Amino acid sequence: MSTAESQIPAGRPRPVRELETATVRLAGDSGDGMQLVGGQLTNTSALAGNDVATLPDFPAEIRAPRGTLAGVSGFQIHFASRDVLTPGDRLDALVAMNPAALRENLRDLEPHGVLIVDEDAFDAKGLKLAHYAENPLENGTLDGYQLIRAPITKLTRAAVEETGLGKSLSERCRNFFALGLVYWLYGRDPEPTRRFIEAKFKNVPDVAEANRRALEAGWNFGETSESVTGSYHVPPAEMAPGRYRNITGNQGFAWGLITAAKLSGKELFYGSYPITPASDILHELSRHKQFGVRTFQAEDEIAAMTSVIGAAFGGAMGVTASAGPGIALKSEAMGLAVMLELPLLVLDIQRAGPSTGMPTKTEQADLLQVMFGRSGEAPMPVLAASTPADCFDVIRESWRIATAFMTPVVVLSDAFIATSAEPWKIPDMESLDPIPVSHPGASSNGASFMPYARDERLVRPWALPGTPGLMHRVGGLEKQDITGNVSYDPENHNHMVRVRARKVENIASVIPPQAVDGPESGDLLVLSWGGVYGACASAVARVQESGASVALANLRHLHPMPSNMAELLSRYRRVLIPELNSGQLRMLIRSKFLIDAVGLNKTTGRPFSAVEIEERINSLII
Amino acid sequence: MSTAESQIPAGRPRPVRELETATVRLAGDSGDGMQLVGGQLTNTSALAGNDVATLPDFPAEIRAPRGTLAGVSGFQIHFASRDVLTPGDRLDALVAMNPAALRENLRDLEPHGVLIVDEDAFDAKGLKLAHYAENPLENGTLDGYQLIRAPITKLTRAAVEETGLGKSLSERCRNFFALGLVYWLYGRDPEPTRRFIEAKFKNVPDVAEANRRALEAGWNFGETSESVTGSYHVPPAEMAPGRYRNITGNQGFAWGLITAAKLSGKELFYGSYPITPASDILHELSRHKQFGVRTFQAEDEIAAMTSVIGAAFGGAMGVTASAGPGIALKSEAMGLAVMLELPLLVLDIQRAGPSTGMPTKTEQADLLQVMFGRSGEAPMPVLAASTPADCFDVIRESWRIATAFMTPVVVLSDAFIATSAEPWKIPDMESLDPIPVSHPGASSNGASFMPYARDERLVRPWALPGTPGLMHRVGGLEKQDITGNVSYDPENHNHMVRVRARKVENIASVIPPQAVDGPESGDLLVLSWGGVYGACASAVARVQESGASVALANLRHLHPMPSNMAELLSRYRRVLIPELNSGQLRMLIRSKFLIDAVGLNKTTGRPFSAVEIEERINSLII
Amino acid sequence: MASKSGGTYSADDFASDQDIRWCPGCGDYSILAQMKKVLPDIGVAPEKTVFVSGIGCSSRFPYYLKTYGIHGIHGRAPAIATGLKAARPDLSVWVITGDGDGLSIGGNHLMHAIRRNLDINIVLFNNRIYGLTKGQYSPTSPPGHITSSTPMGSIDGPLNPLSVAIGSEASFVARSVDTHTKHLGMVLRRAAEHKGASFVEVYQNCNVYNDLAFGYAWDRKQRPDHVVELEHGKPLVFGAKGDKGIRLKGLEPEVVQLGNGISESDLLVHDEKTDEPALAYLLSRLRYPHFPEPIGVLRAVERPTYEDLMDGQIAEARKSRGDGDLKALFNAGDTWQVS
Amino acid sequence: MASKSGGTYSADDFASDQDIRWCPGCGDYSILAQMKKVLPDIGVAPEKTVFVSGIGCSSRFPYYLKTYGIHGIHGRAPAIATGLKAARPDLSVWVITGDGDGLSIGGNHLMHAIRRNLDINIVLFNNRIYGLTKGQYSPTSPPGHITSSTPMGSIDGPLNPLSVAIGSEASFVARSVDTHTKHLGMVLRRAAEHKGASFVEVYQNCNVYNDLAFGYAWDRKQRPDHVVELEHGKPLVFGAKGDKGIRLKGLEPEVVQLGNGISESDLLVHDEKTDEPALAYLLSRLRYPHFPEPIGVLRAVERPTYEDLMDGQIAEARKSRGDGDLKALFNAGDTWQVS
Ligand SMILES: Cc1ncc(C[n+]2csc(CCOP(=O)(O)OP(=O)(O)O)c2C)c(N)n1
Ligand SMILES: Cc1ncc(C[n+]2csc(CCOP(=O)(O)OP(=O)(O)O)c2C)c(N)n1
Ligand code: SF4
Ligand code: SF4
Ligand SMILES: [Mg+2]
Ligand SMILES: [Mg+2]
Repeated sequence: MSTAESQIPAGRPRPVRELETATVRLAGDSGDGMQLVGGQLTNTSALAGNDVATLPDFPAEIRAPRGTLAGVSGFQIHFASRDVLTPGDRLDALVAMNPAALRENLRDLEPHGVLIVDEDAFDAKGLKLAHYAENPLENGTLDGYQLIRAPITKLTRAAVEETGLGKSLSERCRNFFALGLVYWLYGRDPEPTRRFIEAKFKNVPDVAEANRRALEAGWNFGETSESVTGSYHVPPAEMAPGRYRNITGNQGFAWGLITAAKLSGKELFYGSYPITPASDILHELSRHKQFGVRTFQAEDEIAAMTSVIGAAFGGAMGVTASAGPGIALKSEAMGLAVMLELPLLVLDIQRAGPSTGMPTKTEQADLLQVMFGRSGEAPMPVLAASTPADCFDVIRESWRIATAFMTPVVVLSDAFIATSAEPWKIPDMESLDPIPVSHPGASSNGASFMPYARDERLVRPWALPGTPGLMHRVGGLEKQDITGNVSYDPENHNHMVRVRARKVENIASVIPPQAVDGPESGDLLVLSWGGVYGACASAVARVQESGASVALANLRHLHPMPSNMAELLSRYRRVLIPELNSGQLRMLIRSKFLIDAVGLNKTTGRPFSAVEIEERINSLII
Repeated sequence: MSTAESQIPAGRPRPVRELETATVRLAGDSGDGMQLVGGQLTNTSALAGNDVATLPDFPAEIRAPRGTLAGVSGFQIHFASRDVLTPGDRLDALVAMNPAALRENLRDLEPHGVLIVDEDAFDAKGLKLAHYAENPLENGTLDGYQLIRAPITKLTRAAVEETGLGKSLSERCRNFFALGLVYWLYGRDPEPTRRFIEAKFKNVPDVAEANRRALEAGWNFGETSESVTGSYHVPPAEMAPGRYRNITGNQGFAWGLITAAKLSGKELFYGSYPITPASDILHELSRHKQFGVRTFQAEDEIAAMTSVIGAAFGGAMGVTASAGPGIALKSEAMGLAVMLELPLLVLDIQRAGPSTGMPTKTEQADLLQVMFGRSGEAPMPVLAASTPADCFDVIRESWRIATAFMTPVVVLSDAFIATSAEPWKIPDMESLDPIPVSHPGASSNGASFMPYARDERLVRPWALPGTPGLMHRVGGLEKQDITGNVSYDPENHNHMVRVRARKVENIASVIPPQAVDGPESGDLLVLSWGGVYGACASAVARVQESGASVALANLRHLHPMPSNMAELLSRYRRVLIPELNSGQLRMLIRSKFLIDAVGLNKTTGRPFSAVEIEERINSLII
Repeated sequence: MASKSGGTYSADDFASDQDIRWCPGCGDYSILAQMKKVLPDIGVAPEKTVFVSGIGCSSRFPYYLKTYGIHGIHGRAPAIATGLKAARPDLSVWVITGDGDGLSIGGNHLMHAIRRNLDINIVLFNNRIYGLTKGQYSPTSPPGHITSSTPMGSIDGPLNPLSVAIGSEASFVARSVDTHTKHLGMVLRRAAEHKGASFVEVYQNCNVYNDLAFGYAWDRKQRPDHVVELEHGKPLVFGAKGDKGIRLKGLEPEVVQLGNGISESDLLVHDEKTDEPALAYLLSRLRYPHFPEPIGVLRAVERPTYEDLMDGQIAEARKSRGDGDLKALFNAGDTWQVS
Repeated sequence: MASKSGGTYSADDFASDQDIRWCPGCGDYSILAQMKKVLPDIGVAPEKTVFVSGIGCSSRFPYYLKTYGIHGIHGRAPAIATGLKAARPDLSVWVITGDGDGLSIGGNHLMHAIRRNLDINIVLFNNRIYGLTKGQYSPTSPPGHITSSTPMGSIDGPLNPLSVAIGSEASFVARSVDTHTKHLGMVLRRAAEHKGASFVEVYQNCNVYNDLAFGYAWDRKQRPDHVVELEHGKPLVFGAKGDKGIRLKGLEPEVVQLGNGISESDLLVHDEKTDEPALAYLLSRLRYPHFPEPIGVLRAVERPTYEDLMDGQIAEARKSRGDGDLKALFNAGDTWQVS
């Protein structure tokens, strides 16, 4: 096939501006394939050595009619020559494939920002669907921006004409035209995307050819069109040496599970019921059966949870995942898991609630549900992942805790980190500690086995069916200490309630003390957890540059908390807890430590921007 | 038939000791009918003008083999000439129908207390089943008590012989023999029990006759046996004038629901799935269809909860009830109810958990579950009943809140108050305020109806199917303010999350300020909720008599809390929160008010005794 | 079905103002169109009609009708409808569900609503896929079906919605096809007219995640040879030329060519009303490609509805005990006076 | 059924040390006794056997067997067993459930476990009542049944466990009676031997809350006239004198007196192995008092088990892609080196 050199004209000189960072959003109809080309821009930017963070933003699960506001799908990417922690606050460049996309996204574009539109899409119908009384391309609304009017539809059709594709199929290539133009604008190498196109459409060569041509046509338009006044260069970022790839949070969970299973010598049993935004974990795992992964699409979340309990009793690494509504359904069975004291993982990919809420939008409002959403006193450890790459790591730590303490563990993620991507330094297996798991061996001395005898950490043995002499029955009724027989003895129950709680508290003795980033003591501690970490870290970094005495602690262990928390919190005049909820961690911190922690809370279904955090910090330290 | 006079010999004089209060426990095998005669003793004591409180204590749902420790069933009653708030701490008299009953209950008997045993039951088999190496009646174990060895089995058989009942049926009358003896001991009139026997066994006259004879034989044994050294008299208590009856908590709930439905002009739809200890509410309601009560035994708790949502949408008074495990299953649907903003009640009769736990035992460990056990931010009002009679009242208040604020409401009870009985002053309907409920009327002006338009309290209208012009759709997806249409708008979601929370907070404006019993300020405030109230009140009364500056606040409104709470709590040096859990209300109070409230916590499946509370209070004020 | 209100309505009277959010070409559109056509014929006022659904593409249905509606939670529509109908027997209640909503998470509620025989109309849109969550296999997906959650093919034995309904003691069971508009309209009308729980399976094309899953029935050219339209009292004849039929050999159905010796009188004759549903069950087992698949009403028998029996007990209680009187209730049994 | 361990065991090898908590006279005792008798014959080692149950009197069963066991939560036993069997195909897994546990709250899991056809043995103790919660009606209680929750009689149309199982595509369906010990033992053995999901309904007497609900089958005197014992390939003959039989008129079964013209050759002949379960379904509809109720194996056909298909896909994946290699997984697709 043709190479970049031969196809793309050298072109006349154009000013190339050097930037430290750029934030670009590709927006169009959900049918326009914005997520696809967004992924490509992410890859090539990473390959160019930038650090990147992305924010896919698609409409609710269901497809809306073409061209409507409800149907707008966006993909935002932030790439820079320095450490990137968020998908970016304001846009340096926006691509709007139709009027609806323009209306929905223009508000986020910086003044004088680059605005690329497909002018062909701004016809009467398109304008009407976007509720535009008059054409914004004509009435001066866009004067404040570097407007690039590209006849994307026409030029794409022309470019792919020779491939003989039908009209509608040709128009499906518009996204690659737009991508080509963006590539020119930021000096990206189109080669990897050419390879991608080839691989993806290998069964439909004409479609592959068409997309390739569209990509080049877009590039050429940038090269030649007068309306494109120049291009940009974002130099590579400083990153730790090693081999990198992009990873999303859900991918991190899936790969983390496969890795943890291997490190613990266990077979992974994943029982789950599809739900946005957790389904992709099931999809990813089901593709890797060569690892012995057993994926079970259950009839509902209750079956998913209880199947995992059965698998765990059988000795497998039992894992389930869902979003808030599904976790609610699992809660009774989670209580059984607490009673049985079996190791297993429950992953909660939080989404905007309550109830069905806004299924594709992000939120952190399940923390109290996973802490307390069970009948009786049923303590469970809770951990939270903070970034897509962290999703990979937190799984190993969670499984280590589950097996070391014979307890179900909840791991929290959210729609934002689950679906967004960042560069991930590929670990070499040698660097990953094994996860030791042991089971009592066969017993022949006839003495009956004591399934609820405990070691000094209060942990009971994990005896597996198939082991002679260890036959035992477990169940949800209160059980006698040590023997595990059903018991209604008042003192025994009182004892067992406390033992189950103390066992979970004991986990604090093996987790690292909470670290802080910034001064050891000072005016303000920002306490972050989960997906808000990135925005908090950027904000804290900025105010630190301006000399403020502000530190950041990112809490991975929500229950039990690291043993130094009380002491740590006492070292700062104030504590700020930004959360995408109404103050759930704040309420735990206040009751545990009796400090008047303040919150920054929003529930818009969107992540925090660094600026929002920064403003709140400043309001507290001045 | 024979009357008391003719049958029961006047008897030779015996010392009659006057007592202010007495606590008696009838214990036997679950097959021995202890609960039945316990109920009779409760009634006759109440009829004699005593104040009473009871504590039925039966084994886990399932029947254990006769004579075993697991099969022991007990019924405790505390009657007094003064205000009675608990079923009593230590026993003044114990009836043990077999060795197992003796072993399980002796520990609670006061030194020198009266101990009645059926000596016939202390045979080799019975002793073995109770794990008695030797016969406690013989080996001096019981020297410290007033032992009354009654050959209950033999004497009962003899007494009923003439009725020609078979051996096993005759022995079924042993419980009435024991009751007769207790009646003699406390000078109770057997007449009401005779009437009861007649009514209950009217279809089996010989059985009725046999039980009547057994009752009298018991009485006669007291009258004549040398081993019975005397009897007791507990004078009537001071009670507000009026007509009284005994009521259990579950009966209070059931009758409260029928009453609230009537007062609000609604039809009661009760959808529930059987579970201990909530089932009796379903049983009771299903007996009163003449009130238009619609009881639906659902296929599971999820169906029960969602059926109630359907009924509420249809305009009925929708109510469901369960215990902890069932409430966990309802949690997803409770989230939907929050989103739909429909008035309905969810009753949680708490039992010992986690998981299946100890189904017949009491606990208060579902508070945090009902507060937070839903996905997303899903606030629901929570109220708790404190005594059996209070169960009747709290329902009206809860339904008033539900309808006035268009919100689902959780009402907490527990196995203790649900199954125990106390005298209840029968209200006259005129004294009960109506519960006004309004629905928007038909609209013909074609303007589309706004189901989520709100009044100044943020309450939306309750428009009923069948009303022309008000057709609208509700659902679990986030909805646009006012129109109720599906909306993914970020600011709208942020707004709606806050509106739903503020609406629930607004309830605080209509509930009475928290009252205290005792000094307006002082050393210690005891903060009680639910079933612990009785023990707390007795304990506080005692320490108050000894002049301590201790007050009691019994919190009925757990969410939102009365508006004066902060100020009230600040008036005491310390706050003690006794709970049958690991400190659930305490954690809410600490986080809300940042005060170092201390707890008294146990999870034995049994209620607190006043002494336990009193000791803790003393440890805090000295 | 709730009592007719006498008023006469047009399809537009049942159209809501919400813009529709299904993919272009989705079979849901034509089911919606037929429903709007049929509702006026049924003659129940829009305000007396309630559509209840779960979660799924299909479950968006209620938003598009100008009646009362509940877009519930996943799988629970039959239970929501049970409470609504039991509390408000005067309403005409429809349940809209999907093969995932109704047979996966909601299978138990479906079974119990059917056996209780409330007078509700349950329409299950079967597209053999989870549409809303972007294409995982469903309980009706064929074995080996390759989807996002089964890249090597589904290993679950599928359920047959009609067999499940019959196994749940359904009093009305029917099937139709989204594109077979006239027939679909007829079936929906029959379902509405039936007093009792009506279960209707509609073959619905998900052109995005499972296109032509029922192509043989969806495509009007193939349909005649792969579908047999049931009519009460009529022999089972099918085929473009109406020259094929179904004959019973003992309990074994077989396809026969009419002519040379074989006449319609040899064919299995349909009967909606047998006491025992053996025939309906047997028909539900006829599957493509070996047999033409039956559409139309497989079974329609009368038995008392749940809400009528409930009303009956309430009436009986009032008759025998008089209207509920709280004073009497509170004072029953042992009471005592304190003065 | 899991592979035989070769060892030979006695009933005592399967008896646990827990004292039994059922009411004296409960039918559960005799089912337990038969199970202990049968387990040694099956020849699976106690440590290779797992009993999984839900909640109910019946669900206490696992405590009384010296095998591995899970006393789960209400209704979820089939799902727990699914995870256990899918993760550990080498184990012999039994599910013990009741008419409430298995058909009320757990109906959906039961249906899906059956259609997935895991090689597990499901035994449903049907006493037509909720025993453990003290006697509310269950989904199998007859209409009008008076219980603590239905003082005026149940208004729900009951479910037929066998029809539900067949409607859920069961590969093995059988029925027996607690007191018919030999027969019960035979049926349990057949269930264990079947490779696939075996569903067994056992009529179990709750002498406390629903005594003699199945008296006609429970009482050895009445049994012969009200029960027909199915045998593969044999005509349906019953009656104390073996002089009655079941004949088919079209799809309508009828009871006939043998003799004067009617011989066994006229009778319906049982076949466990028909491709389509029409016969099994029809048999499941024979109900007292009009018909003798069939006991024994109604249906036993082979189809691939869920766990075998799962193992197959894993093996195939390993064959085509090689054993899972994390390095390869992580480095697939676009990667870049930072040095
Ligand atoms: C409790 C819960 N679990 C899972 C989901 C995710 N979910 C929504 S719809 C659906 C399946 C829909 O399939 P189907 O009923 O066939 O409807 P279709 O979209 O195909 O019309 C799932 C799994 C949810 N919304 N709620
Ligand atoms: C989630 C939940 N809901 C309800 C219950 C109460 N419950 C325990 S067993 C049971 C019914 C048992 O009936 P069945 O399965 O027929 O067993 P049986 O006692 O008759 O053998 C119920 C409703 C429970 N334990 N858990
Ligand atoms: S995904 Fe399928 S079922 Fe859903 S709207 Fe689109 S085409 Fe219809
Ligand atoms: S209640 Fe019935 S089923 Fe339960 S143990 Fe007693 S007799 Fe058996
Ligand atoms: Mg579907
Ligand atoms: Mg039962």
